[in-house]
Amino acid sequence: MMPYAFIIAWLLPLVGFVVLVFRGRRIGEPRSGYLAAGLMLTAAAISLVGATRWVIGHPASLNVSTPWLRLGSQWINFGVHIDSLTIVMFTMVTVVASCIFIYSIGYMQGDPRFPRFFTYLSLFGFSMLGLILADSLIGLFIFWELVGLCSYFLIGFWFEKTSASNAAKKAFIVNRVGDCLFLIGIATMLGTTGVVSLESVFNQVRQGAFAGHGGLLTFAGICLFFGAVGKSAQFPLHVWLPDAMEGPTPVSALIHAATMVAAGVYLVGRIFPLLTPTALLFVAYIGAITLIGSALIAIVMTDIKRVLAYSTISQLGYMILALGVGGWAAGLFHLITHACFKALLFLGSGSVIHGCHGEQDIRKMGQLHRKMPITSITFLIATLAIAGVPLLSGFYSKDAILASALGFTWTHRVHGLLFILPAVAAAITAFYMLRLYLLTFWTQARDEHVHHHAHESPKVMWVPLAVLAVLTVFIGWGGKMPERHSLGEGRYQYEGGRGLVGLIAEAQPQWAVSWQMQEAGHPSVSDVSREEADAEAAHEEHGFHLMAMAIATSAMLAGVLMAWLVYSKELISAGKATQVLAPVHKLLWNKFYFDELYRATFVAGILLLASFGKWFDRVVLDGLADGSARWMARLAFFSGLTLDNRGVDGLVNGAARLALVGGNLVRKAQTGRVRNYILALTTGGAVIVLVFVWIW
Amino acid sequence: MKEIELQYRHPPDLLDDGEIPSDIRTEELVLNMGPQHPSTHGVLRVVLQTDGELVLGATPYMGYLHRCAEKIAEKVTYRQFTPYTDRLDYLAAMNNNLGFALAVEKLGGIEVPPRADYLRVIFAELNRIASHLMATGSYGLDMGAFTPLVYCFREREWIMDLFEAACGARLTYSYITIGGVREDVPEGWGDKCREFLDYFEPKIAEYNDLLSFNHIFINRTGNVGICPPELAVAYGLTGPCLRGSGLAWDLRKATPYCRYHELDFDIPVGHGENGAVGDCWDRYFVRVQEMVQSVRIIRQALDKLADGPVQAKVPRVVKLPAGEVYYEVENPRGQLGFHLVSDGGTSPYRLKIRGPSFCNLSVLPVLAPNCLLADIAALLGSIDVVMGEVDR
Amino acid sequence: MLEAVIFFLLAGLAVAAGVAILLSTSIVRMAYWLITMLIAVGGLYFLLGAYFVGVIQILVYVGGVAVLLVFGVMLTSRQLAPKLRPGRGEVVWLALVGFVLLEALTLSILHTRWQQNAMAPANSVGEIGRSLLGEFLGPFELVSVLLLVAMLGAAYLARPKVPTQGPQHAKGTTVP
Amino acid sequence: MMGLTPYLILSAILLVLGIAIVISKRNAIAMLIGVEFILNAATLNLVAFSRHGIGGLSGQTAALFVIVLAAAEAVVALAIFLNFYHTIATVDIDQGDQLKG
Amino acid sequence: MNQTANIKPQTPLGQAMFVCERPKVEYRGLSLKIVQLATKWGPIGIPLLLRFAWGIFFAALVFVIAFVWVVGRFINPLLPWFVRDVVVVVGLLAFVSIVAIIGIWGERKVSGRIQSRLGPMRTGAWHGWAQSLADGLKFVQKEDLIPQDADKPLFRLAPYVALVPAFCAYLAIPFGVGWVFHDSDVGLLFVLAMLAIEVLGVIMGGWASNSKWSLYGAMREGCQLVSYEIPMGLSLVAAVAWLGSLSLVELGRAQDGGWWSWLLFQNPFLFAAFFTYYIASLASCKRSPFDLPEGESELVAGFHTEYSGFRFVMFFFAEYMGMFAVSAVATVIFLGGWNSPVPGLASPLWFVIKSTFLVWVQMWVRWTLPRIRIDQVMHACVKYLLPFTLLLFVGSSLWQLYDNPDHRLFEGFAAVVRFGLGCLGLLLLGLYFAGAAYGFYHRNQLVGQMVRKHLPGA
Repeated sequence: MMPYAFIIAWLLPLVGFVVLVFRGRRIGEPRSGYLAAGLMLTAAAISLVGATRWVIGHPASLNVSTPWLRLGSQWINFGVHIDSLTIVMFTMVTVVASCIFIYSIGYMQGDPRFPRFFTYLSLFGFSMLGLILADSLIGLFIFWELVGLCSYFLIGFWFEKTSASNAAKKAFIVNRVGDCLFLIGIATMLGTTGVVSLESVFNQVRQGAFAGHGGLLTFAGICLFFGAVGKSAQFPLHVWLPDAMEGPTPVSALIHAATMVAAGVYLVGRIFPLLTPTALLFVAYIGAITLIGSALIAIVMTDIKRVLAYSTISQLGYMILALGVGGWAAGLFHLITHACFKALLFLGSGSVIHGCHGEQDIRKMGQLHRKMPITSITFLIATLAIAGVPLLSGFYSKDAILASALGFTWTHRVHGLLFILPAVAAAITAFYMLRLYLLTFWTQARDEHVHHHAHESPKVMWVPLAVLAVLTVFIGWGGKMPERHSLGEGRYQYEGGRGLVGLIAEAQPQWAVSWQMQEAGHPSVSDVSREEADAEAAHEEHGFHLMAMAIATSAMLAGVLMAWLVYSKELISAGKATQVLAPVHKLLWNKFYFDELYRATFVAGILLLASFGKWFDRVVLDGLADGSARWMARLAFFSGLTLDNRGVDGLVNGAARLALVGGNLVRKAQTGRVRNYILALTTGGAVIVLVFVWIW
Repeated sequence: MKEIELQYRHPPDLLDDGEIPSDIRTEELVLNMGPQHPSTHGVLRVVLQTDGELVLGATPYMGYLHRCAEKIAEKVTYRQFTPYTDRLDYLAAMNNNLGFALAVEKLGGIEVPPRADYLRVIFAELNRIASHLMATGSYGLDMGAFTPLVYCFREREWIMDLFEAACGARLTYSYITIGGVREDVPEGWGDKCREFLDYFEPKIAEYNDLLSFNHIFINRTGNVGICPPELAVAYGLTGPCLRGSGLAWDLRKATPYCRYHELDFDIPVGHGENGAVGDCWDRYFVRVQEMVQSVRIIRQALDKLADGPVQAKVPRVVKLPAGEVYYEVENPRGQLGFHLVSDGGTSPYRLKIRGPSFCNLSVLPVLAPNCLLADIAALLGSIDVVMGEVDR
Repeated sequence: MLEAVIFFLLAGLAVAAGVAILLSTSIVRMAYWLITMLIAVGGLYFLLGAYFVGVIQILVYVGGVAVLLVFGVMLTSRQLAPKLRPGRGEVVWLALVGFVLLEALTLSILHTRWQQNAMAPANSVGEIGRSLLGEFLGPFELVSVLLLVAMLGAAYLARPKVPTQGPQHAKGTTVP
Repeated sequence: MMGLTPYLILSAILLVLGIAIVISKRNAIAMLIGVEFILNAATLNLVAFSRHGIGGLSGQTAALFVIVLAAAEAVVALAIFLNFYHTIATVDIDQGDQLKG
Repeated sequence: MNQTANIKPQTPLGQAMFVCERPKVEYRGLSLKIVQLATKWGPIGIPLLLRFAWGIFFAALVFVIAFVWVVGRFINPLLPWFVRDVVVVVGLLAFVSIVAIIGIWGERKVSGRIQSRLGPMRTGAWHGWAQSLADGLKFVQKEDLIPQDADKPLFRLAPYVALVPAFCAYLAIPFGVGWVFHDSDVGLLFVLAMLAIEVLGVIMGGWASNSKWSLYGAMREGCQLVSYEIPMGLSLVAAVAWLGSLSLVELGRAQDGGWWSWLLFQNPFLFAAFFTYYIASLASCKRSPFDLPEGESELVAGFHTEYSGFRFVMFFFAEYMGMFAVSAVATVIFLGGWNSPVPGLASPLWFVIKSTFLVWVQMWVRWTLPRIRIDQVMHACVKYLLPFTLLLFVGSSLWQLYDNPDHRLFEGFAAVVRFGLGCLGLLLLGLYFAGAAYGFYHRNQLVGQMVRKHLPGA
C-alpha cells in the first residue's frame, strides 16, 4: 500500500499541471496558485505520513514496476523504487516545493502570465518527484529531461527580456551537454549489462558483467557523473547557474537551490556502487575545484542572487566532494540541509528584491533590517547555517563532509588537497555570506531611493520564510553517522545510525565495486591494494570526526571575523583590497573568464562549425542542390526538348523517315536500266555458283 | 496542183530530254550528187535529202559551167557571137546556131535563100538525131545497161562524119550563120546522108529491142517521175519532157520557121503504155520516136534541096536596127529562145537566152520526193539536161 | 599435237575478240570482233569434228545474224555518235563479279572428273538429220513454229511507223 | 588428244566475257553481241560434250537448235531495238529507263 | 621555169591567177619499189618479156600441170600429210589466180564483143591477153589511198575478208574424182558459208571508207545478201535432197551416167531449181542486174569507191573467184561436174569447161541487162524466187517419193519426163550455138562494116 500512496502523491502535481494547462487562463490569477499550492501541500502531507509509516515499519526497499515499452525483443519496465533515501528526498522536495508555491503566489502577484507560472511549477514538481521515484536509469533520465525542460521554461519565464531567454537557452544547452554524456553512460550500462533497473544492474556488475572491461566501467561511471555535473552546475558546466538568476526568485529558490541541482548529487548517490575508485577520485577532485572556485567568485559578486548562485555551486561542490571521498551519507545529508537554508536565502533575497521593487544590486542596499525585519532575521539564520555555525543544520552536514574528507586524505596522503580546499572554502563561504548579509541589511543605505521604498513583504511570503527557518534550525539535531563493519568480499554492514543521517545511511550500498573487481582477478582498478583498502576502511571511523569539527569551526570563525571587520567595522576597506588584489579581483569579477573561455572555445567553435556548416550548407549543399537543380533543369530541358523532341519525336519521325529513306534506297535499286538488273542477276549467280563450288 | 511541200523533219537534239515526237524518221542523210557524178550529165550538182534509199527532197545547184555568154554577147559583134551559141547546148550546136541566126535575121529583116533554109533544116534535124542518140544511150547507161550507149554512139559517129564533111567540126560547128549557111555542102553529101538514113532506120528498132522494151528497163522507168501535163506546163517544160506528158506542142509545128511548114512530120506524144502518162519511159520513148520523125524530115528536105546561094547578102559587120526581138526555136531539148535587144550598134545591147534545159531541170525538186536513189538517176536521164544551156 | 596448237590459236582468237569488244567503244569494231569470234568458234567445231554444226554456225550466224547486227549498227550509228562508256563503279563491280564467276566455274570444271569415255567418231550429216527428225522431232516442229512467230513479230515490230507514200510507181509493179 | 576441260574452260571464259559485254556496254547492239557470246559459249559446251562421248549425237542437234533460236532471238531483239531507236533517238540503253522506280 | 622570177602569172583579163602548188605526191610502200624497179628494168625487160610472152605462158602452164601430175602420182603417198595439203593449196591458189586473170581479160573481151567493139587488143600479142597483167601492174603502182577519217584497220582488212573466203570456197569444190582438198560431207554448205563471209568483207569495206556513197553500197549488199541467200540455199537443198548427201564428191559421183543422169534433167523441179540457183548466184557475186552494191551510175563505184591500188585489185579478184566458185557449184550439182555428157570420159577438163561456160553466161547477162533497183531485187528474191524455190523443193521431194519401183506407173512417166528434159537441154544448147553461128556469119553486118572501115587495124 505504501508505494501506491507515494505514486498518488507523485501524480497530484501532474493533475494540477493538466488542469492548469487547459483551464489555466480561465482559473485566473490567485486561484491557479491556490490550486497548485494545495495539490503540492496534499502531496507533502501524504509523503510525511508515508515517511512516518516508513520510519516505523523499516521495510528494506519497495519495488513496483510495470512493463512499459518493448525495445526489440526485450520489454523495458518502468517502475518505482522506494528506499529510505527516496522517502527523505520525497518529503524534502514536497515540503520545500509547497513553501515556494505559497511564496510565489505572493511574489508573482500581478504577473500577466500568473497561471502559466504555476503550470510550469506543477510540471516541475511532478517531474522532480518522478525522478526521485524512478527505479531505472532510463526512467530517471526521462524525468531528468523534464526537469531540465521545466528549468528552461521557468528561467525564461519573462521571455520578453533577452537576457532571460538567453539565460534559459544557455541553461538548457549546458544541461543538454551534460545529459548527452549521461545518455552515453546509460547506453554503455544498458549495452553491457543488458538490464534496465538499477538493482538488476548492480547484480549484473557484481556477477562480473564488466569482467573484462574495467576501464569501460570507469568510463561509464564518469559519463553518468558528467550528467550530474551538468545538472548540478559542477566545474566545467557550472556557467549556466549564475545566469539562471534571470528567472523569478521562487524559481531560483526551488530549482536552483533545492531540487533540480540536487538531482545531480542524488544521481551520484544512486549509482555510487558502480563508481570505480578512479571514478570516485575524479568526482572528488571535480567537487573540490568547483567549491573553491565558486567560493572565490562569490566574494566579489555584487548581485544578491549572483552571490547566492555561486554559494549554491560551492555547496554542491562540497556534496560531490563528500561522495567522491566515500562519505555517501554525509554528502546526501548536506544536500537535504542545503536545500532548506539555500531555499530560505533565495526566498529572503526575493522578498528583499520584492521590497526594493526589483533592485538586486547589494551596493544600492543597506540598512534594510529595519525595513524588512522578518526577512533580515530569517536571512541571518540561513547565513549562519550555511557558514557552519554549530547547532545549525549546516554545521552538522559540513562537519560530516570534512570528517570523511579528512579520513580519506589521511589514508591517501597524496590527495591532501581534498581536505585543505574544503577547509579553506568553509572560511571563504562564511566570509562572503556575512558580506552579503551585512551589505544588504546592516551597512548604510547606499541608495535612498531603494531604502525609502523598501517594505516588508506580505504574509503569504514571509510565512514560508519562517517555516524554512524553523526547518534549517532543527534538521541537524540528533544525527549520528552509523558504523561500518566489513563482511569480507567487499560487503559492509552499517548500524548505529540515528537521526536524519542515520535514516539516510540506511540506504547506503553495502558493497563497492573495487573489491569485486579485484575478486574477479582483474588488475586493481584503483591504485589502492585490496588489503590496504580493507584496513583503512576498518579504522577510519571515529578518530577524524572531532579533528574535522575543530578545523571547521575555526575556519568559520575566521571568515565571520574577516567579514565583520571589512564590512561592518570597515577597518579593512573593501575598495582598497580590491585595488591591491586588482588582478585577482578582476579575475574573480569575470568569473575566471569561464564564460569568455567557453565563448571562445565552444561557442566560437560551434559558431565556426555553424559558419562552416552554413558555408558547407550554402556552398556544398546549396551548390549540390542548386547544381542538381540546375542539372535537373538541364536534364528536364534536355529531356524536355532534346530527349522529348529528338528522342520520342525523333523515334516517331525517325521511323517514318527510315521508311522513307529505306524506300528511297530501295527505289534507287530500281534504276530502270537493264544493265544494272543483269549485273545484279550475275552477282547472284556468281554467289550461287561459288557456294556450290565450296560445297564440293 | 497538189501542193507538195518538202517534208523535212529536223532530227531531234540528242541531249534534249524534252518530249520526243512520236514518228521519228530514221537517220536522215544529206547527199551531194556532186558536180562530178556519172549520172549528172555534166557539172550539175543535186543535193538530196534521203531517208535510207528514199529521197525526200532534191535541190539542183547550177552555175558550175557558167561562161557569161550573155555578157560577152554585149561586147561581141553578132557574127562573133555565133561560136558561143555552139557551146550553149554542146550536143545540139546546129539548132543553137539556127536559133540565133533566125533571131538576128528577124530583127535585121534579113531574108535567107531557100537552099540555106533547107540546109538549115537538114543539119538541124541531123543534129537532133545525134543529140537524141546521145540521150537514149546515156539513159541506158544510167539504167546500168552499158551496151546501148555503144550502139547509139556507133550511129552518132556516122552523123559526126557527115557534119565533119559539111563544116569541118564534129561538135561545135557554128555552120548556120546569120543570113544562111557558112558554106555549101560538098557534093555527094546528100547521097551519103541518104545512105546513113537508110542504115539508121532499122537500127532504131534494134534499140527498142535492146533497151526500150527491155522488161527491167520498163520496170526501172515506168511510173517513175510522173509529170502530169498541168505540172509540165506550170514549170515551163518544153521539148520531149512536155510531149512526154501527153501535150503535143512543137514549135516546128506550132510556129514553123524556116520552111518547116512545108515539111510533113508528126509530133510523137507520150501515151503511158508502160506506166503512167508523163513518166520517164514516155519521155524516153518520145525521143526515140522523134528520131524517126527527124529521119522523115531530113529525107523530105533532101528531096527539096534546090540549088542556089547558101548565104544572103549580109555586111561583114552586121548592124541591127534598134529594137528587140524574141525568137524561139525547137531545140532537141525544148524551146531555145533568144531575146535580142539591140541599140543599133554592132553588138546587141542585151541578149537573153532562154535555155530549155534550165526550165526542164526546175521540175526535178517537184518530181524527186518519194523516189528511190536509183530513180533520181532515171529521172535526171529522162529530163536529159545539158548544163551548157542551164548555166549559159 | 597440231590439234592442240590449232585449238589454242582459235581459243586465243575467240577470247581476244571478247576482250577487244570489252575495250573498244566503236560499235562497228565490236560487230566485226563478234564475227571473228563466231568464225573462231566455227573453227573449233570443225576441230571437234562436228562439221555440220560448224558450217551451220558460219552460215546462220556469220551469214545471217552478224549481217543483221551490222545492219543494226549502220542504221543506228550516227557520225557524231557520243562515245558511250559505262560508269566507273559499274566496271569495278563487274570485274569483281566476273572474276568470281570465272574462278568458280573453272574451279568446278577442274574439280569434277569428266567421264572420259571413247571419242565419238566424226559422225556424218545423215545421222544428225535422222536424229533431228527422229528423236528431236518435237523440238524441231516447235522451233519451226517459233521461227514463224519470230518472223511475224519482227516484221510487225519493224514496220515503218510513218506511212511512207513510197514511190508512186512502186505500187503494182509486176515482174513476169 | 585434247581432253574435255580446255573446251569447258574456254566456254566458261566466253560466258563471262559475254556477260561482261552485256553489262558493260551501253549500246543495245553491243548487248546483243554479248548475248551471242553467251549462246556460243553454251553451244561450244554442247558440242564438246557430244564429241567426248557424253550424250552422243544429241549434243550436236541441240547445238543446231541453239543456233537457230539465237538467230530468231537476234531478229526479234533487233526489231525491238529499232523500235526503241525510233521512239528514243539515242542508241544508249540507259536512256530507256522509263520504268524507273 | 626560173624559180627566181617573181613575175606573177596573170590571166588575159589582168586578174592575178591563183597558183596552187601541185601537192608533191610521194609514192609509198610496195608501189614505190615496183615503180623504181619498173623504171629501172622496164625499158629492157618488158619488150623482151612481150616477145617471148607466148613461150613463157605455155611454159608456165606446162610446168604447173606437170608439177601437179607428178605430185599426185608419185610423191603423194610418201609425203607427210601436211605437205600434200600445202601443195594442193598452192596449186589451188595458182589455178584460182589464173582463173581470175583470164576472167578479167575474158570479161573485157566479151563485153567488147557484145558492144560490137574489139576489147583490149594491144597489150600482149594476141588479143591483148596481157591486159589483166597490165591492169594488175597499173593497180600495183597506183598509190593506195586511205580516206582521211576512214576506219583505218577495217578499211585495210576489208579486201582480205572479201578475198580469203572466196578462195576458201575452192577447198571444198571437187575438180575431179580425187581432186578435192578435203572431201568433207558438208562440202556444199561450206561453200555457201564461205560466200556468206565474203559479203561481210564488202560491208566492212563500204562502211570503213566513210563516204555516204560507199555506205549505200554496203547497205545494198546487205539487203541483197539477205534476199538471195535463202532461194539459193533452197534450190541447192532441192538438188541435194534428190541425192541424199551434202558432199560434193558424192553428188558428182552420182551423176556419172551421161548427161541424162545429170541432176538438171532428173525432174522438172530440179530443172527450174538450176535456173533459180543461177539467178541467186548472180546476185551472190554482185553481177549484172544485181550489181547494185557497186552500181556505177548512182553510187559512183559503190562500196569500193574509195579503194585504189592493190586493195581494189583484191576486191576485183574476190569478185571473179566468187563467180567461178558459184559456177563450179552449179556445174558440180546440176551439170554433173567432171562427168562428160557421154558416160565414161570423166575428167577435170569437163568441170572447167562447164564452169567457164556458166561464167561466160554471167558475163553475157551482165553486158545486156540494165540494173534492177534494190527494192525490186528484194521483191524479186523474197516475193517470187523464195516461194518458187520452196515449191520446187516440195515438188522434187514429192517427185522423188513416187519415182521408185513401187510406183511403176509414175516411174515410167518420170523416165519419159527425164528424157524430155534431156532433149530440152540439148535443144537449148543447140539454140545457143545456132545463134552464135548466125552471129559469126553475119558479124560484118551485125557489127556494121562502118566499124570495120572506120576503126584502124580492125
